[in-house]
Amino acid sequence: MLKSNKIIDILIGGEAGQGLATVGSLLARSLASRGYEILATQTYLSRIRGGHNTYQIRAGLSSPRSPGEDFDLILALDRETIPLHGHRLESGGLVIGDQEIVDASLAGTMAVPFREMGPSRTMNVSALGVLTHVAGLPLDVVESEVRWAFSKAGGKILDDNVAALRAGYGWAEKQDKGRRGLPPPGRKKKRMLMTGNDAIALGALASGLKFCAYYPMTPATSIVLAVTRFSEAMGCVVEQAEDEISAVNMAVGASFAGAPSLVATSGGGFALMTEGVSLAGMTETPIVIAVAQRPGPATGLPTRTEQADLNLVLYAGHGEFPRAVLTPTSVEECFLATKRAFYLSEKYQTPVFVLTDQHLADSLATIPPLPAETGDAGPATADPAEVQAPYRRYALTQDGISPRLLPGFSHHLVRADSDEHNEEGVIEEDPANRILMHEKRLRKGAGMEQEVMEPHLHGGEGFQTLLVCWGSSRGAVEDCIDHLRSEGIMASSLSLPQVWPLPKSALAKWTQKAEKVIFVEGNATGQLARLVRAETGIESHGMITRYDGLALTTGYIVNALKGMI
Amino acid sequence: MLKSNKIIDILIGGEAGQGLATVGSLLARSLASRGYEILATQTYLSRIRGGHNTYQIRAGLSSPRSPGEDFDLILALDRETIPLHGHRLESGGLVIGDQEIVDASLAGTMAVPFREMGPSRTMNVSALGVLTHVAGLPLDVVESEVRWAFSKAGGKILDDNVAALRAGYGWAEKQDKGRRGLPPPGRKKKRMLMTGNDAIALGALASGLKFCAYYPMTPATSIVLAVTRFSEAMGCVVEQAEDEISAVNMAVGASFAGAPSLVATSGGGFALMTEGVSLAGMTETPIVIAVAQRPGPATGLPTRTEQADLNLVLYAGHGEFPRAVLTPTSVEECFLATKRAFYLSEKYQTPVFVLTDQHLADSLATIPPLPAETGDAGPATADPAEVQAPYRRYALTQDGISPRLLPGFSHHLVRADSDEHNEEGVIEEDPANRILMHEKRLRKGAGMEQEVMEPHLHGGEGFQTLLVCWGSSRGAVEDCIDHLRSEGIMASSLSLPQVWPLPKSALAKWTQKAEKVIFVEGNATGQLARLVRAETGIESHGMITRYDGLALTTGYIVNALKGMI
Amino acid sequence: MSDPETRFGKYETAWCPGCGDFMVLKALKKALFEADLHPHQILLTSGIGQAAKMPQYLHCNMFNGLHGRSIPPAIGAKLANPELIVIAVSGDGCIYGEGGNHLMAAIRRNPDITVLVCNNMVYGLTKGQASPTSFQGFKTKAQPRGAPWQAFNPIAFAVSMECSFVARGYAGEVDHLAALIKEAVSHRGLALVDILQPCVTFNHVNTYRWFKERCYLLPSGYDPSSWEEAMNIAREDMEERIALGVIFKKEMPTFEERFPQLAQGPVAGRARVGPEIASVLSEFEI
Amino acid sequence: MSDPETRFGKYETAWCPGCGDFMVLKALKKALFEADLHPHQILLTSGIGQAAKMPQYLHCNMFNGLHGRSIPPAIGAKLANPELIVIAVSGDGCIYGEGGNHLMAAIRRNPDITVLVCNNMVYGLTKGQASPTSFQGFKTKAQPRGAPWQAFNPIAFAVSMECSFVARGYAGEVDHLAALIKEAVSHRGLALVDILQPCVTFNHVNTYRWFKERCYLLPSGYDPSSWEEAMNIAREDMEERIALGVIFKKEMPTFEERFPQLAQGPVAGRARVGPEIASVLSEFEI
Ligand SMILES: Cc1ncc(C[n+]2csc(CCOP(=O)(O)OP(=O)(O)O)c2C)c(N)n1
Ligand SMILES: Cc1ncc(C[n+]2csc(CCOP(=O)(O)OP(=O)(O)O)c2C)c(N)n1
Ligand code: SF4
Ligand code: SF4
Ligand SMILES: [Mg+2]
Ligand SMILES: [Mg+2]
Repeated sequence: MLKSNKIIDILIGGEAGQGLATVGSLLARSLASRGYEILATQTYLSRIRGGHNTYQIRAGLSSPRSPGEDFDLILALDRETIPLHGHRLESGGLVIGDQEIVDASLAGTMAVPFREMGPSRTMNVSALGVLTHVAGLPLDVVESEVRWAFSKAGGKILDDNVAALRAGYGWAEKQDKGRRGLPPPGRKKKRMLMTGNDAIALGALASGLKFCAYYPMTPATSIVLAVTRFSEAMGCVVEQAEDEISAVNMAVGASFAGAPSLVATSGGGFALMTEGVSLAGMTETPIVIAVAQRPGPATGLPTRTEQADLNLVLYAGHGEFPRAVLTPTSVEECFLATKRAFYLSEKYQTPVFVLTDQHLADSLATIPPLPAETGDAGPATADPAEVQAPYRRYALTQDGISPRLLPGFSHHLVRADSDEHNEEGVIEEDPANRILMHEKRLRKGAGMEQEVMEPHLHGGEGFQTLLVCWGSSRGAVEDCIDHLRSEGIMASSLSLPQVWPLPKSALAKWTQKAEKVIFVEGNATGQLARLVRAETGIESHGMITRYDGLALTTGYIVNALKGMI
Repeated sequence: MLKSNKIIDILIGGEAGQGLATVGSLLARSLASRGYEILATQTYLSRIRGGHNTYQIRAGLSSPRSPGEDFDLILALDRETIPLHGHRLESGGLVIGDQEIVDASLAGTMAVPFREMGPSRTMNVSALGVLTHVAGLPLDVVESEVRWAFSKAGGKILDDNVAALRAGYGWAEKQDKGRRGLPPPGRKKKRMLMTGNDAIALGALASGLKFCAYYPMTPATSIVLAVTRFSEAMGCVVEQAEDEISAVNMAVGASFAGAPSLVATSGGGFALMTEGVSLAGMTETPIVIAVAQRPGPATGLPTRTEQADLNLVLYAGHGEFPRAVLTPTSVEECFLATKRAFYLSEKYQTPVFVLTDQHLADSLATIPPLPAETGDAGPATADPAEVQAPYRRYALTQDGISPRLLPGFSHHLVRADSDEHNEEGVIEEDPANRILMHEKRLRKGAGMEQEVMEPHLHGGEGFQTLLVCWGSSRGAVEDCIDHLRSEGIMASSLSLPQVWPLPKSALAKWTQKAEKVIFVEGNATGQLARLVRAETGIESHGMITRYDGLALTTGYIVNALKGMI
Repeated sequence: MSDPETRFGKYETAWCPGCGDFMVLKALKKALFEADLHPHQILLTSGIGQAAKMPQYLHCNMFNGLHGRSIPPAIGAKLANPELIVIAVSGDGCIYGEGGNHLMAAIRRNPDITVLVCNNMVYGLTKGQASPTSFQGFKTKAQPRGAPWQAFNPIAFAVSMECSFVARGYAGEVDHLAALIKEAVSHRGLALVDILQPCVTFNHVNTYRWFKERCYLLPSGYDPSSWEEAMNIAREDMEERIALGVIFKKEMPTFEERFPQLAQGPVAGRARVGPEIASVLSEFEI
Repeated sequence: MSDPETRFGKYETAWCPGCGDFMVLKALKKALFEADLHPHQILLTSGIGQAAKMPQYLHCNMFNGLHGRSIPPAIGAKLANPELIVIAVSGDGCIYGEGGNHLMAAIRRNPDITVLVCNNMVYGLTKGQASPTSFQGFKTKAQPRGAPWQAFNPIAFAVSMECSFVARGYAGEVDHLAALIKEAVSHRGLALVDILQPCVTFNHVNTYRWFKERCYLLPSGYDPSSWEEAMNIAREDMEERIALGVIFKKEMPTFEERFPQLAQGPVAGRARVGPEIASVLSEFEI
């Protein structure tokens, strides 16, 4: 597979509870603070201890788009790592593990006497020390990350970890296995380091988020944890609800009262929210719903990834009402799409979705600095002084958007109704009124269609094959395009950061230039392909699907394409 | 509009609480027991007293398919009836009302001195007496229905009502307004009289229903009331749950334990069940879910009709799993489709839907006698003696169907899991296993595709225009076809009693013969049209939609077709 | 605006003549009037049911939500804008049935809202099925052998959870009910008022006469701060006697007070994104 | 099959070493063994969470359902086949949080099932958020200022609702817990056993030591039929003392007994459609 020498791929394997994520994130932070661009991804199981998890880092001089599949360095913290991933070592790569796990006599292995380096609870940090040396990182860069990470614990814990780091580094220095490092980075660019879920939280806060309700659910919980971390600074109320039904209904109530609101969940929790989504649609209450997908049905594979809830999100809630579905394609776009979601939901007074998956949610990446814009990013409310009494919450307008007032902020009364209602929000069962109100709401959908996020074309405008994808798989698809083009195959890709309303004209424009249109999706039935056909009549000539719980990768796609083009 | 002289249309209008439904159903029963074929439909409001409701009866020598729109007889029990419906009187028709409501001097009106006929609480039955005479029904036929209806109350109540009936009849006899009756019926055929919801309940009981859980919700509740009525006789346990989530989860548990199970609800309640639907999909537990649609979003118009939850039912539940969606097109087919639903759900061990709407749910019709077949209509379970231990609940098979055992009936252990699992039902997070299990489940969908209920073609095989519809609108569409053909227009219709799996080959076969394919749907966005395009690429050339809360009628469709063909 | 109906309006309703809900509405208007509250200060939330139509008939802010879900939007709105007087009003099926989990959680949270339950011991709007508070054996079309469950005792439940304010009123005693509601609304913390409300159409057991024969007012010396006393009252057999009044009261910090975010006033309507965003983002710089 | 592990199996688990769930599992096997029950007679239902994995590790019929929904399938299965010994087992978040409404309704119904709650006072599987039983002020990543709610007292709640059998066990007292579970399973009616279960990973407040310092066994003379006594025990401040044992017991008809349909045995697996269908259909003839 295409891999430049300006990229290094590192895999760490181990059990939950062994400090795998600690080593991984410290290494990722160190690489990033040294000036490399990184992308780190995780696979883990639905348990707190034991099992086999991985932490992968790709680092390079330019931003990695998708995780690696073959590794320059493999750190085995458990006995399963080598049997499971050993064959994915690059030639010239290095396997590092405790001397009881790896065979010291083999070339390309480092059998480390971890026991001699300190207590077993700091073994992971000793391993980090070894990696630090082998990956060609300066010890002080990593040491300052370790100090930062353990500063809160302080005292002996801090000292022990620093000592363990140094012991690992010192031991590795003495071996003659060489270093697998990257060329030194150029002048350090300003960067931020965050996960997809962090970026959603920040996008929400930067949009004036004032209320967030949730019920914990992997892989969405960390969105809320990030919001919580800054909630007091940003004046945002966060509440863990008794269940998802309450979460969404609380958020609708808070938004009605004037607080831009977010809920975050995954498939099963979202299923419970669907009646509430319909309520937001009917009462015309803005709300942003972040759905981080994991494989279903039911509990499914709670910690793995899939893109199989597109249909659910598109059609959730009974009855017909307008919505938008944003599907960010990168960590950075998680921020942008979330801002967009708040903009749309407040403007059109309707539910808007940010649909991601575990793969993107947990992806840690370096990204360009996000803009710290201040201002009135929230709802456009009308000026109460200019509104005639009685205030008509659901005034019929040409674009379907009724001037909004907040209850309690003026003498006007704001009346919202889940029944079909008249302009003043009072229940009304008359068929003629129904038509007016139903069409008014649906007109807002037509408005949103005028301002969809455009798809990303990659590979250039000259192509025979067009790969179409959405959400988190963009990186792998674009790396695949680069690989194909390097082999002389004229392929490009179109990645959709918004699937509803569908960017119809862009789809029509690009697909008609293609001899073959192939959809790439992390589900079994090709949900985007069906949506595109339903909406535009555009046919696909092939489908690459994945539904084993793992993310789409460049290698997987290249493989699947064999025989198709 | 096409209307033969072998048909009579009667409309009764009044407030809730005035005994409108009593008069209506007694008249309907009387007409049916006299040997006419009838179809009676209702519109009502979301309140117990007051408001304006209607009860419509179409009776004839052959079975009416859809309700009338112009009336031979209008009975006004309130002051709103005449302003609202007076213009829909056929020429030669008759308006009947209290002398304080109707103007006695007008031709075609009967101003009745109801106050003189008895206490006000029997006024409705006096009105029935008047109707009895005018509609040309023998008094004794109606009187025996009245006696039957009030037999439980007995005593003075019974006597008062019989007296009121006779008083009304006697008074009408003395007027010289003529009678609007039908030709006498021929030899009386064996008939049953029931609503769509009754037919669903009977279909379930005839399929061996043993457990039913629900939370009350209009217009689905009467399914459960009918089941309840016969539950002891049929050995079926019925329980009103604390909420819809519990209802569906109880039913899944009961079905797992070996009781064929039903839940019944409407859009908002169904939205709450969607996580449970996914659970049934994952655990491969048979369950039949009756969804009687009403207009949304949210509470919407709780007592009116719509066909806007097709998308919801098609895609409800997170993750991908097989399902079937039956959409009966008549009262009789409610029975057949429900039987089919149990057959499919037990055979394929997956959730199956019976999707109707308020219009069909409340339609009261005469139908040919339903077969009282006895036998083992329930689940095909394996013979425990022939199953090897350990029993593999999710054994991988070619058709995806694993032999099913019931817990507690043998020494085999039955283990069902909402997590992804191995063949024995134990949680398993391995990607390779995931692929096997996911594909196994999806294969069952392929099986169901081989045995879909075929669409009904009406109007003959030679046509230029094809109207495509689903569910309750069939009657109106077919009457429309007859009307068009009577005017020399070559149109036929295709009505789908099952929309998922979609009857692709029938759709392809008939649509390709048409110059124009027009979808007729009781929603705003054309949900079936989109489904058909997504699945088959078949384009529609037009759409007739209705979303004002009322049922599609022949007149509405004929009107909408103007300019289209 | 010198009387409740002028201030809070008079609407046509969709209730049956004689329904207890009329009297609850009257008491509610009276209570709000006497508490010197004005329409724009008040937010009524409700679920779906006959009682849940109440906000439709009262001139104030309204959020008429989903069946079973009157409380979550009330809490959401209160957290967004603690200056609103928030009152959730719905039926027994709505609050004790479909929405039971929200009531449980709300009592534990103790937001400063009022919850009015029009308890007619039946599902009215859906035509008379048994509700959680229907007596065991109560016969309906759906329960021809009678409700198979123990009736829910909301007072004992709320007192056992140390709900901040627990009261019982009766639609037939409008003035007493109005006083109760007024006290509930002024109380700081979650105030639950279970209101016995005859349903003349579907409940022919618990009728006006039935209530009249059993209801009594708690004596003026009654001390609602005693948990044991309150529990004794709560556990009186309703077939025998039914106490009306404030049964239990406990002062506690409100939920909103626990959020420093709310110390400077409502988050609703606040200037949206302040300069703090820069320092938040800077935490992610590397 | 002369010991619990031979009869009910020994599986590898996904729990943390030292987790209280191991001891609950041990006690459960022992109880079932001593009650002379065999795997095929038993149905364990569960929700989702660490405790909810329990049925995965016990050789018997299993229905591992959705988070919060261990009780409804248990009731459904029991109504379909009352001969099954049905036990729902799940965590505090699952049964008192997401599933609170089902517990409320189940207590009122009184089906003959056992509900075991592994109460670690925290959400384990989702990595340590506060649960309904977390003490007010309990700090987590999600609640950095501490849980803002009053802790849920499941014992007081259940006793106030006159739940047929209410007990509290402790994972650290396996034999006592096994005896409790055995008694709960043999009890006719809904038996709730709240099991204090240390979570060594996410709950560093309510530790083995913490429980050990506070737990005491109810004296042998204790009479669980006294509601007042039970309520006194239920209301003891857990920071001070925590009673273990059967706290309340009340004999009542079970839910299943109220269904004449079940008099001739399970409806599950019964010959499907009998000749009765003809007379049912004939009611619609006209
Ligand atoms: C999710 C959902 N389930 C069911 C319904 C149907 N429904 C409307 S009102 C109601 C019960 C009303 O009973 P209660 O809350 O006691 O109010 P009442 O009418 O007696 O005042 C039900 C079940 C609904 N609207 N939404
Ligand atoms: C509908 C739904 N919401 C949320 C989750 C995520 N979830 C899984 S387990 C759990 C909490 C577990 O806590 P508890 O029930 O106390 O069990 P424990 O892990 O502590 O034993 C949650 C929130 C889910 N699986 N489904
Ligand atoms: S049905 Fe009962 S609760 Fe509803 S309005 Fe009529 S009397 Fe009141
Ligand atoms: S996280 Fe806690 S409850 Fe879960 S297995 Fe570990 S110790 Fe047990
Ligand atoms: Mg009620
Ligand atoms: Mg727990």
